[in-house]
Order: sequence, then C-alpha cells, then structure tokens
Amino acid sequence: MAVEKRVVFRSRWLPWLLLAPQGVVIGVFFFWPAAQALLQSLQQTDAFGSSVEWVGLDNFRALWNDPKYLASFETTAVFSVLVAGLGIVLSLLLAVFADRVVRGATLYKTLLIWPYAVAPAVAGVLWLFMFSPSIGIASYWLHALGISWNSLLNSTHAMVLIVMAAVWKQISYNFLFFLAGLASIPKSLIEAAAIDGAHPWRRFWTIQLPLLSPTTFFLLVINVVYAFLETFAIVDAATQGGPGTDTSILVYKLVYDFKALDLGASAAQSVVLMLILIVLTVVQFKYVEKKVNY
Amino acid sequence: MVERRPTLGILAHVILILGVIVVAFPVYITFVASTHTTAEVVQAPMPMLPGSHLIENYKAALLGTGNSQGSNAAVGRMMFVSLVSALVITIGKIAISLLSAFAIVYFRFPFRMLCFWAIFVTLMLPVEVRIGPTYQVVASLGLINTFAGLTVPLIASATATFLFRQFFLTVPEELAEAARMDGAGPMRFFKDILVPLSATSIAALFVIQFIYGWNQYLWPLLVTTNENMYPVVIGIKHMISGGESANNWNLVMATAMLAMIPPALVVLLMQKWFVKGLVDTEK
Amino acid sequence: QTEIQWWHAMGGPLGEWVNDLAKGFNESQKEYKVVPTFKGTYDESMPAAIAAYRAGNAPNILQVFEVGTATMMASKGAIVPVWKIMQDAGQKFDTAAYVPAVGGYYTASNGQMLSLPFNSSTTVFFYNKDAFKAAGLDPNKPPSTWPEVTLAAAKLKASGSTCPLTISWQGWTQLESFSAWHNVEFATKNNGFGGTDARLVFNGPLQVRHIQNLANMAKQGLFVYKGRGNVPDAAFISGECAMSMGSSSTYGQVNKVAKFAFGFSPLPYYPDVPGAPQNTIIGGASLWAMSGKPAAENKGVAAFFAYLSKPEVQAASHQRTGYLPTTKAAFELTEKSGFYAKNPGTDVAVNQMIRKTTDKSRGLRLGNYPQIRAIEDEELEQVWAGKKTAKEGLDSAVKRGNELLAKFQQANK
Amino acid sequence: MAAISLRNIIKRYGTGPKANQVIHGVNAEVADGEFIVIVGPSGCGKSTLLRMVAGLEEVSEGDIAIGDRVVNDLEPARRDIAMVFQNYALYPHMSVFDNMAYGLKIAKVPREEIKTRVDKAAKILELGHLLDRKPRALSGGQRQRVAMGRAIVRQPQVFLFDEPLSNLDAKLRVQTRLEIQKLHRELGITSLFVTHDQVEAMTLAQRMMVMNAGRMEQFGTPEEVYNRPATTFVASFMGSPPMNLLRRAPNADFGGKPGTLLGIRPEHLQVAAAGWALQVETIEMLGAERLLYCRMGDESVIVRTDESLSSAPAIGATIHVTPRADRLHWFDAESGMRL
Amino acid sequence: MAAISLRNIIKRYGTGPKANQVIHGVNAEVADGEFIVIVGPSGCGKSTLLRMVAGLEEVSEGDIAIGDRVVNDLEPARRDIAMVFQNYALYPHMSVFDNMAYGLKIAKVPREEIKTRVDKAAKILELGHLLDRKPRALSGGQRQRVAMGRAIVRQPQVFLFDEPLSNLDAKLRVQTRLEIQKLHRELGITSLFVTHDQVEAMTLAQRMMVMNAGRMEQFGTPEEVYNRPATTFVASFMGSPPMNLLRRAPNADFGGKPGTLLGIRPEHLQVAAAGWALQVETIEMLGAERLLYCRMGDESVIVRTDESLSSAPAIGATIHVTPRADRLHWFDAESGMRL
Ligand SMILES: Nc1ncnc2c1ncn2[C@@H]1O[C@H](COP(=O)(O)OP(=O)(O)OP(=O)(O)O)[C@@H](O)[C@H]1O
Ligand SMILES: Nc1ncnc2c1ncn2[C@@H]1O[C@H](COP(=O)(O)OP(=O)(O)OP(=O)(O)O)[C@@H](O)[C@H]1O
Ligand SMILES: O=P(O)(O)OC[C@H](O)CO
Ligand SMILES: [Mg+2]
Ligand SMILES: [Mg+2]
Repeated sequence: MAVEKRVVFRSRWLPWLLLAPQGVVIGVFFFWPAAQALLQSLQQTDAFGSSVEWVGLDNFRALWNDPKYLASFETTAVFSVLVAGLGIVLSLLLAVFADRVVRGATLYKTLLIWPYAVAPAVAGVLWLFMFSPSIGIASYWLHALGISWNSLLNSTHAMVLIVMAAVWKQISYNFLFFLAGLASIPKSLIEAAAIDGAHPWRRFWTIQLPLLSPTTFFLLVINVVYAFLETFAIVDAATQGGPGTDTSILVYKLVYDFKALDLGASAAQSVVLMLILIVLTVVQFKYVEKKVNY
Repeated sequence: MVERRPTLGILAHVILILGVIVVAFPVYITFVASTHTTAEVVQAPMPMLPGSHLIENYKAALLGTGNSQGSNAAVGRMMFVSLVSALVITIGKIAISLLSAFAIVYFRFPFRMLCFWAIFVTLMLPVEVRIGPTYQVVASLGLINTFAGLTVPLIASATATFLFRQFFLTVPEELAEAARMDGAGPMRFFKDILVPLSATSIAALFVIQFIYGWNQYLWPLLVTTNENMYPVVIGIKHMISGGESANNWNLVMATAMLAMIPPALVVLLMQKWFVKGLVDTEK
Repeated sequence: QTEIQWWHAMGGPLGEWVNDLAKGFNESQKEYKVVPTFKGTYDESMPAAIAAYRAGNAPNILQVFEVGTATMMASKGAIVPVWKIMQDAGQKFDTAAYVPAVGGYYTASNGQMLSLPFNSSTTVFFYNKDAFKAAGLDPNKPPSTWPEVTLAAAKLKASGSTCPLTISWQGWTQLESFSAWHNVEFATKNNGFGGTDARLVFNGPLQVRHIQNLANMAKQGLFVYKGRGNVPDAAFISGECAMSMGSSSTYGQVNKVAKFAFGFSPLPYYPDVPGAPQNTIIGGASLWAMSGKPAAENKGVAAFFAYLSKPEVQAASHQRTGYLPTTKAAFELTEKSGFYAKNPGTDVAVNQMIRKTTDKSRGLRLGNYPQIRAIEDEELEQVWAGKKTAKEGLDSAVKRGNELLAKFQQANK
Repeated sequence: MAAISLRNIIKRYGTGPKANQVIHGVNAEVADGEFIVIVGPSGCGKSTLLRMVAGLEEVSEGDIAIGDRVVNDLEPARRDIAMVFQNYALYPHMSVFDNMAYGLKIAKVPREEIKTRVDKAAKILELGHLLDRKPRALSGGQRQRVAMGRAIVRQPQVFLFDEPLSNLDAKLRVQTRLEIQKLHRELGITSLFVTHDQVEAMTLAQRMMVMNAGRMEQFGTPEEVYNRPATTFVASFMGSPPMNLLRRAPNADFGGKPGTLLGIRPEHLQVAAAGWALQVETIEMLGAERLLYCRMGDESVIVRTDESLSSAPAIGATIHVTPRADRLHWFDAESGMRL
Repeated sequence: MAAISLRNIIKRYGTGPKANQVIHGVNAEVADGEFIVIVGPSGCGKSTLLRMVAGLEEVSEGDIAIGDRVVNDLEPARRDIAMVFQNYALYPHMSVFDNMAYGLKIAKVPREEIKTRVDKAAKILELGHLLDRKPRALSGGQRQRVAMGRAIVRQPQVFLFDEPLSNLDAKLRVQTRLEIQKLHRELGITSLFVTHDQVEAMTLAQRMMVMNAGRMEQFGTPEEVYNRPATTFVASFMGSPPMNLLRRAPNADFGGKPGTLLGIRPEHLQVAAAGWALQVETIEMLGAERLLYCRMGDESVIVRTDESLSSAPAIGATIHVTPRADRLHWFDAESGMRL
C-alpha cells in the first residue's frame, strides 16, 4: 500500500475548501458537543439547567468511588472481548467456508448478509422475544433440553444473551469485509502454498489469516467501538443491565444516567468512555498495526 | 480448487447451513410471528410455522388500521421519512468523505494528518455519547423537526473517509498525471476520473451508511416532535413500548418485517458491487 | 386555531387512547387543537422534553411518570402548577374532587396541586381461576394475606404449576406499595413530601421480613422471577404463572388475550401488622404544563385539562384502559353504569385507593427516583438469585439510593 | 527427479454443451532431467497444460504420469513438484527466509536442515543478504530469485515454471535466463518451462514444445525447431524477425509448385547485385545488424544484414537479394505442414 | 512542433540538508522535429528529466524551454505537450473514444472537431473498431495504441514517452516500435522517448541521450554512441551482449598502455585457428547466432558467432579468437573516458 501520493495538486486553499463540509459537521456536531460534555462533567446541575454549580472533579470522584461503576469496567471488558472476538471469529469462519464452496455460494452469502438490515433497536427486541423466559421460543427449547435458561437471575445467561445478540447484529458486517478480504488474496498464493504441501487448514493459518490481517485489524477497531458504544439498544432491550448490574456495560450506564437526567454523572462517563476508546484505538494502531503490515 | 476433498466440501456446507440457520433464524421468527394473531404468538411455545394471518396483519401494519394498533401514523409515511433521512445521511456522508479523502490524499498542506485524525476520532463520538449537547446545537440552529436536523449531525463519517483514503492510495498516480497533462484541474480530475473510479467503494459504503441511517432511533426521537417526522424504527418502538399492556407482537413483527425490506433490498441489490467495492478498497 | 403540543409516552393500544382523547377535545371546541406526540418510553420522553425545554422548545403539556414527579417539582419555574394554569384561565378547579391517593401524590405540601393526574394505576393482585380450580383452590376466593398466598402457591406447585407466583414492577409493588399498604414508612420526611433532605428507610424489619419471605418462596420455586417492569405480565397472560401482582392497567390486555378465567383482587397483606391494609400507591403518570408559553396556549391547556377532568371523559378512560378514575365523580358514574357489576374485579383498584391517606401512604416524592427504582431492581435480583440476603440487599439499596438523594438535594438547593 | 509423460491429455473447462475444450489431446514424453520449454502464443493453453501437471487443474481426459505414478488424482502437495509463478506468488507477510522455508516446515524437515538448505539455495541465487527482508522490499529480479529459491530448496522431482521471466526488464531477463540454465546444469531436475518469448525458448530449451490453439505443433530440440519447423505456424512463430513466407512469383525459381509456400529466414537473404528486387520500406538498426523491411509486389519481406554502416540502403531504395539455396523451407499452403 | 532546450537542469528531491540531488546539471538542445531517446539504467533520472519537461515535477535549477518560451513555471496543460505513460494511464471507466477525447473536451474543442480528430488518430493507429470499448477489454498492444492516440489527438508541439513499450511482450514491442517510428515520420513532432532498453534506443533514436546516475554521459546518433562510446559506461550499457572491457594481458598486443581499458564488442571477435585462447563456459543459441560466454584468465569475454551449427564448440572447450583491429576502443581505466 502506497502511503503517500507522489503527485499532488498544488493549491493553498482548495484542500481546506474540500475539508470544509466535513470540518463544519464534525466541528459543530461532534467536537463542540464533546467539549460541552467535558464542561458538563465538571458541573453539577439540576435537570432543567437552572442551577449550575462547578464541582471540579467531583463527578469523576463519585464514579471512582462507585464500586458498581468500577465493576462495570470489568463487565465491559468481558463483553467487548467476547463480542469483538466471537464476532470476528465466527464471521471469519463463515466467510472462509463461503469463499470455498462453489455451489450455492450466492444463496449462502445473501442469507448471511440479510440480518445486517435489522435495526439494533429491533434486534434487541427480537432476541428478548426469542429468549424471554415466559414466551421465548429459544428458552422453551432450552428448557426442553434440560437447560433451565434464566437470563433474569443468572448473570452468565444474561451475558450470553447480550453477547449473542450483539454478535449476531455485527456478524454480517464482519462477514462482508472478510469475504472481500479473502477475494483480494491472489489465487496464486493459495496455489503456491498447496504446491508447497500445505493442507487447507494449514493454509488458512499460515497464508490466508496473515494476509487478512489488515481487514481483521480494521474490523477489530470497528468491532471494539461497536461493542463499547453501539450496543446500548441491545442491552436495554434484552437485560437492562441485569441481573443486578451484571450486564451493565459502560455505555448502558451512561445512557441510562442521561435518561435519568443525572447529567453531570452522564457527562463524566462520556469523557471516561471517550478516553478509554481513544487510548484503546491508539494502542491498537501502535501495536497491532505494526504486526499487521506487510 | 486446489484439492479434491469431498469431506471438506461437505463440512463447508454443513457449517454454512448452520450459520445460516443461526443467523437467519431471528428473522424467520419475526416473519412467523407476523403471520399469527397476538394470542397465538404469546403462547409458549409459539408456533414454528407461518400462520394464516399474514395479509391481515400486514394490511393493519401498513395502514395503521389494526383495531388496537398503537401508532396512528401509518407505516407508509414513516417509511418515507426513513427513506429520505437514510438517503440524505448516506449521500451526505459519501459526498463529504469523498471530498475530505481527496483533500487528504491528493494535496499537501499543513496539519494534513491532524485533519485526518480529527475525522477518524469521530468514530469514538457516536450520538449516544454526545447526545445532549448535540441536541442543544441542533435546537439553537432551529433544525428541530427538519430533515436537516435528522440527518446533518450524523453525516460526518470516519469509516467512509478512511475507506476512501485507502482506495485513493491504490489509484495509480499516472491517472492524475495524465489528467493534469490533459488540462484537468483538481476538481475536474475529481469529478471526471476519481469519482467514477470509486464507484464500487461508493456502492459498498452506500450499503453500510444506508443501513446506519435507516436504523437510527435515539436521535430522531429527540429531534423530532412531530409524528409526521418519525422514522419507522420509532414506529416499531412505539408499538412495543406500552408500559401497561402486552404488545401486539404480530403487528410489531409485521412492521419490523416491513421496516427491514428497504435496507435488505439495498443489501441484496448492491451485494455484488458491495463485495467488489470492499475488495478494491482493501488492497 | 391555537395548537397545543402534548408529548406522551403511551405506546401500543394506549397510544390510540391518547389520540382519541385529543380528537375528542379537538372536536368539542374550535379554538384549540391538541397535537399529541409519542416521544418514546417514559424514560425517553422525559429527558427529551427537558432537553427541549433547555433549548426553548418544550411542549405545552408533558406526560411524566410518577417517579419523575420530584424532578419536575424541583424545577424552578420550568412548569406552571396546574392550579395556577386553571386559575389564570378562569377554569373551575377543585382539588377535593380527586381521589385522595391520586390527587395527594401530585399535591405540594401546601395543598396546591402541581400536575394533573392523568393515567393513574395502582398495584393489584391477579390470579388464574382455572389454575386455582385445578389445584383444588376455590377460584372465587383469592388469597388476601401473604400466608394464604404462600399456601396457595404451594398447592399450585403441587398440582404441577411451574410458576405459581410472579411479580411485575417489583419495586413498586413489593416495596413502595407494600409499605403504604402496611402503613410503614418508606422514606423519611413523609416519604419525601417534607423536603429534599428525605432519606430512604425501606430496610425496616417488616420490609426485610417480606422480602426474605419472597426469597424463600423463590428458592422453593413458589415465586418465579420473570423480569423487570411489566415484563412478567406476559407470563401471567400466557397462563404460565398462576398468580401475579402488577399494575391495574393490565386488565384490558388480560381480558383481551388470556385464554382462561381470571380474577383481580386487592394486594395481599400481613394480618399481624397493625393498620394493614391501608391504601396502595399510585403509578402511571400525570400531565405537566410547561412554563414560558403564550397566555393563549396556556388557556388552551387549561381547557384541555378541564376536558380531561370531566366525569364522562374520566369514566370512559377508566373503563377503556383499566387506569383509575382520577375523580370521585368518575368512579360514581362508572359504578352507576353497572360497569363493575359486569366486569367483576375492575373496581378492586379503586377500592384500594379511595380510602383516606396517611403520611406514609400518600405517595413518594423522591429525587433521582428513576435511578433508585433501578437500584431496587438490581438489589432485589441479587436477593432472588440468592446472592444476598434480604437484609443485605435492602441495606445496600437504601445506601445507594440515599447517595442519589443527597446528590439531588445538592443539585436542587 | 523423474520422467513425465503426457498421454492424450484433453482439457475442457465447464461441462455439458457449454464446455470449452482448450487442450486437444497432447502426447509427450519428457525424459528424466530434461529441460523442456513450452512455447506458444497467448491463450494457446500453455499454462493450462502446466497447471494440470501441477495438479492445480483437473485433467478431463488422458493420463499424466510423473516417474511411474499416474498422478491424475493426486493433490499438488503429493506430486513432489515445485512451481515458479509468473507473478512469483511470494507470501508477502513472510521474510525471504520464511518464504523459502515454508514448504520444508510443512514437510517437517528438521530446523537445522531447513537452515542449511535455505542457506545453500540463497548462496546459489545470491540472496544471502536479503533473507530477512519482506518481498515488498525487493526488486523485481530479486523477487524472481526468491521464487526460484523457494522451488529449489524443496529438491522436488519436477520444476514447473510459468513465464517466470515476463515481469522482468530486458536486461534482467537475459541475466536470469543464464542463471536458470546454470541451475539446471547443476541440479539436473526435470523442468517444464512455459513462455511465449521465443528467444527465451530457444536459449533455454533442451527440447521445446511449440503449441498453438491447444495443439502441440512440434516437439524437438531448438535446432530442429529453428531449422526444420514442422508447420508454417512454427516457422513464423520461432525466430525474430519471423521467417518470410512467400506465396508468389519467385517460388517457381526454386522449383516451387502451386499450393506451396516458400519459407526463408531474413538472415538467409543476401544483398547482392542482382536477384529479387525489393523496395525498402523501413530500416531498423540493432547495433550489430540491421533489419530491412521490404516489399516485393504485394508481399512483405524482411532482410537481415550485418552492420556495415557505409553501405546502408536508403528508405524507398530498391535492393536486390538472393536467398541461400540450402536454407529454403517448403510448406503446404493449405495445411501449413512442412513438405 | 518546437525545439526543446535543457539548460543546466538540476533536480533535488526534498529541501535543506536532507535534499537528495538526482539530476546534476543536464544541458541539451533538441531540434525541432527530432526524435530523442533518453536511455540509462534504472534510477538514473530518466523519468525525472522527462517529468520536468512535462511540468509534473518542478525544476530545482536551470531552465527548460520549449520553442522559445521558458516553461519552468507553466502548468503541464499549458506547455502544449502530450505524454504516453509506461502503464498507459488510460482512464479505465471511459471508452477508447472518451479517453482520446478527454483532453480536447477540457480544452473546449467543438464536438465536431473532436470527432474528426479522434477518428483520424484512430485510423492512423487502426483503432477504428475499438472506439466504444473500455480499456480493460483491450489487449496490451491495443492499450498502448490508445495511449498513443490520446497523445496524438492533442496535436502537441512535443511528445513525451516514458517507457511506453515496457509492458508489452517481445513480439508486440517490436511491432509497436515500428509503429512509433512510422508515426514520427508522418507527424514529425519533436519527441523525447525514455527507455532503459538499448535495442529500443538504438532502433528508435535519431539522437540518443545516455544517462548514468543523474548525468548525461553521451548525446549523439545511435551510430556515434554504438561505434564511438564516450565512456566505458556507455560502451557496456549499449549493445547486447555488452562490449568486452579488458584490463589485462592482451592489451599490449594492440599498443595498450597501463591504466587503459581495451573495449571490443562480442561480434568483433572472430573465431580463428590462433589468437586469444578462451575457455567456453556457457553457450546460448539465439537462432541466427550463438553467444559464447568465455573466460580468459580472470576476465570474462563474450564472443558472438554466426550460426554455423556444424562447428559449435563444446562447453569447456578452448577456442581461439582474433579481434578486428579496426573495431578497438580505448578508455582511461580511471575516469572511464574514451581516449
Ligand atoms: N478457468 C478457466 N475457465 C474457462 N476457460 C479458461 C480458464 N482458464 C483458461 N481458460 C481458457 O483456456 C485457454 C488457454 O488458457 P491458458 O491460460 O492456458 O493460455 P496460455 O497459453 O497460458 O496464455 P498466456 O500466454 O496468455 O498465459 C484460453 O483460451 C483461456 O481463455
Ligand atoms: N518523489 C521522489 N522523491 C525522492 N526521490 C525520488 C522521487 N522520485 C524519484 N526519486 C529518485 O530519483 C532518482 C531518479 O528516479 P527516476 O524515476 O527518474 O529514475 P528512472 O531513470 O526513471 O528509473 P526507472 O528506469 O526505474 O524508471 C531515483 O534514485 C529515485 O529514487
Ligand atoms: O404501567 P403503569 O402506567 O401503571 O405505570 C407503572 C408505574 O410507572 C410504575 O412505577
Ligand atoms: Mg499463461
Ligand atoms: Mg522511470
């Protein structure tokens, strides 16, 4: 991958003009609000904003002193690792096999891509509907299998439920990217490896997987961000953070506190979350991409 | 195929079929539920085969005529709102990302990489995290209840900018040089050469962003105060949010199916381009 | 025509009801037009409205669930008290016309009513008559005390029921209403009516005893936890659970979908507690008039409120939705029409409410209450799961809840 | 090392009526240790043939044997072959060392020996200092050598080359050609080498297989092919500039009959005072010699002359040439077969 | 059409202490209508020079004039030049017609005229039937012609070619070379043609500029360059196989002094009964001739002989050669300059 273009157009103002629309949008609707959030995190206000008090780092201190919030980090870590990990592994598995088969490939692909169209807000409801202990078809089957499914009181079941729903929602997206990545691996490499005596399994590990690493890396970033930020609707619909607070991931707590009009706490959490993500992404870029590039 | 292994072929089909079952099952359940009466759906276990109320349920969902249907806005209008906002978001994102990626790849200017990172960081700032203050901004710009308010704040796109940048880096430099020799200025090159060449990447992003736009929930809920401006996802939530009574799951599911059709169509129609677009981008 | 914006959180069939109310009003006069808008669930519509208020876009009328009441009241000048809006518009307004447990909930300590009671429900007990019959219980004699409930549950279980009892809205029914029903203090300062320095005390001996009781039942499989909020209703409606407790407003849905004979009755109580049963606490929501609106619109709001308070309108709503009649007149009207006779059990809720309230049963007025509800849910789940004893769970809930109250107090000085 | 036999090989892509037959029955016996070049124009089926030997394509009909095993149903890995691809197909994420060692690692060759073998190959190919680099940090020629190294270390029975030089520039091509020759002399491994470049074919082949449209037109040593082309196709394909094939007038001079073609190579036409009269149309100077593109009636004739700058004819001038009588080729005009 | 002058051209990439100077003062005058080939090894700065003329790179020092305008600060489009790129740089999404017409459209040439001009160019290049195709549906040779067509329709004053033939296979390269020659004869447009292939350079150039490491080593006609190379670099770069440069023993035979190198081309060594004794190491058959790679003491010597198959020496045999006395070149061993 070329990193820079040799030829460049020369203009002092044109690049700025080209960046302007995106710049305005991110400035006005992303950075300004983010700065506001930062500001709010240092304040204590009532819901209506009629009394504003500067409290310095009190909101952060309160978070730090809240064992539930700290526990939520662990929950989030477990959840994100599972979602990103499973999401990537499963979709890779499907993509590798879909790439292999000749017959019916298009049908498989179509059916696997379809769920991508489901809204997260609806996805949570769907899964709840399937796994609801009273009317859910899946929990009914599980009971029939002798597993007393109870995502309401069993933390593990609850975690499994939201992980499944979140992975399910993301699997098509990952699948598509992997499919594309696999298609871009020159066929002659696979042939060369076959002649070198590598069997399909070995070939996958030593050739295809390493060559997919740019795709995997991209998906890793996207999936971690997804698990951290875009799963609110799923958790809200499926477990509401329960049982107890055992599935209360950071973003769930954040949006919940926002809904409960605890603005200072919610803003402080936004700031913490952004920091975590930025650090995570930088780390991913620094360390993972180094290994990824070839 | 570089080897002859029937077992592996069978394994591939087995895994794919399993995958399809797991992945498509919720959608199937949705469909089945949308063909029964409410009472049938809430029995445990619910029926596994489609029932006989398909037409009646879908008619009710589409026209908003179900006897105890929650939302009075028929799905038709909501679908329209969803469509317009999804399209505006999609086209907007693609347009501004194309421009930014063009600037970043084809020009040299101070703070170039800083600009790129500034755009990239927005990945970490989804609506959920900045919702309150963003609402303030939109309100003070008078964009409440407008398509602009529904769409513009969501229009920045780190993913699209990133992918376009990757793609532009693979476009041979000689094309730009040839265009310069032909007398094309930067914008002319952009319009005549770069954009047409990006067609497959654009298609890929179109799918991703369309679905993103179509599936918005929290944001539209906040910036619209008029049910005429509600997208269909809110409509679905409207039908299931009742605090008091159990839901008309059959109609909810019928609406969910209806709401799934346009994005599913976009996915299916663009599938070929989509994958190809991503391939081009990857390299 | 002056447009009145009305934001609500009524989904499903209730959305229709809200629309019909607006239609009814709009057709009854020419001057105003009420435009109802669904703004998501209770916990979504309230922050949306408050954000809108801060941006100068608030609606005229906002429906707020009962647990948001303290937040709304504490807002300095964001709302116009209902008595004032009625007075300014010259509408007749008599606080005494309201059912005491309903009106009291929304009335300030000085006796002035701040928001208009709209869809008020309360906690009731419902049971599956077919299942009772099958278990050898008298289908026409629902258990009225907790010992009886336990006994019935055991019998139901013995007859093969996998879920003898479940509970909706656990915090509301088993802590809040339970405390009021037994005339026990839930929070200091008259459950918060006396000021923002109120603190939770629902970890008292009676509450601990009751929750421990339920935990034991859960362990024996007599009580089966089916989720937060109203989710467990579905388990009753599908016939899985034989007994349940929840909102009176569930009536309509049960009546429509259930394929078995069912009965509604008052909440069970502990017979050894003096003063029990007292009255239960309301749920649901009330309507708030937002400030900063032109006088003409406020007049429209008042007119609409007056319309909603009409006994005919009230009675019709009550009969349609299962929500309480908020005025005594509406109750009487319904009774006279023979509705209760035709639909046995529909009067249970009203009868639980109509009594005179005490300081411990008037209701709750606590800040940050949506979060406190969540804490109750979280801690109770730990108890049901056997991870905490009732005492530990309630102590922890009280401690965490009190931190939020302190925060609220500080923010609303 | 092993002999290879191709027995009536037929290849069809697709099945049923839509099947597209691209190889129409090729028979050939390659001796143990021989260096065979398969040459022919683009699309004639060279790669397909090679890939069938490699096991990357299935054989539709006929048998392929390596040594004395019929390998039709053997997986590529089991055929004990190594292949050098046109685009090298180096593993981009592995170092040069790992690229070469990959096949050995899979074969579970002990570490020590892998190192020895790779080092030896690297030495032969002068890649010693590049072993730690990734392929993208190599020049075209170096990549080519790595690809070759990867094949060498395997010590296979058969080497297959699919146009391995076509991505190199002219200079490098010549140089690598020599290296391959040297290598084959040293290792003596049976090799099939595909190219469409006839200079490559001539210089490398012990025997060459000239293919056209899925058929083998001639199979012989370069000398045989050059001096006694079996068909007009071979005659005009081998040799640059190609052999002149004349249909008309002068044929009779040498006893040509109607329905025959006279073939004469450009270097076998000597400028003389008298003889065929040609009109010079273009002249190309190639340093040591000069090509005259001429016209004789409606036929074009190419003449190759030594450099002798003083006597260069002008464009448009008429020159006279005489063909060397001992270098005439006669073909049947219909079938193109040598007479 | 116009003359081009390069006046003391210097090019540095980067600025300040990290600057990397790649062109070190090139001076050259190209006459109106001349066909100049710039030749040299990879990385010597050929493309850089060409791109400066095109305006795609800025000139660090010195002036470039086209006609009588100094064009240093002129946009590429204003210089009235056309360029053919190595990879053709055809717009993949436009038809052949649109590819050719694009520059004209931008220049707002009327539709009618665009059509006339493109048709004319297409006719010259025999592209008439391909005008509606997209580039990806064309063969390499056809793409090459489209790239040329795109340059022609512009009717520029100057043509620039940056290795336009290197992506073609050998056969096509020869053919296209002829076409370019023909075209230049017809249109007579001043042309700069970059290549690192010396055969191309020899056949195409009216004059050639041999570059090495950013310097121009010789600028003259192919004959001059071939027959009187100005430096050892030129001597060994031009000619394939390269000129033998001998440092040792035999020099004295011809009056060589210490510190000089004797250059002699492979074709000027004649196998004889006596003379220098060489040991044959490798033999390459090229059809019409044969190359003998030999060793004489510690120097390697290449000998080119005519095909005469009967008398082919064996590898390892010793042969005797005599150099043609009129074809000897002497160079200073230090500076490499011709003496
Ligand atoms: N997978 C395939 N499916 C169908 N036809 C194919 C396939 N691969 C090759 N062909 C056809 O088979 C014929 C021979 O192709 P092949 O690649 O063997 O030619 P080649 O001689 O190697 O040409 P080149 O010199 O261009 O590489 C061609 O006509 C080609 O179109
Ligand atoms: N943009 C650039 N920045 C820095 N150095 C460059 C740049 N472009 C070329 N160079 C250097 O300038 C020198 C000359 O490069 P140029 O491309 O002109 O060589 P060339 O003669 O065209 O070689 P080739 O035959 O490989 O195309 C090389 O050493 C190259 O590394
Ligand atoms: O379901 P509802 O409307 O009776 O309301 C329930 C209450 O909000 C519980 O607090
Ligand atoms: Mg081939
Ligand atoms: Mg170059």
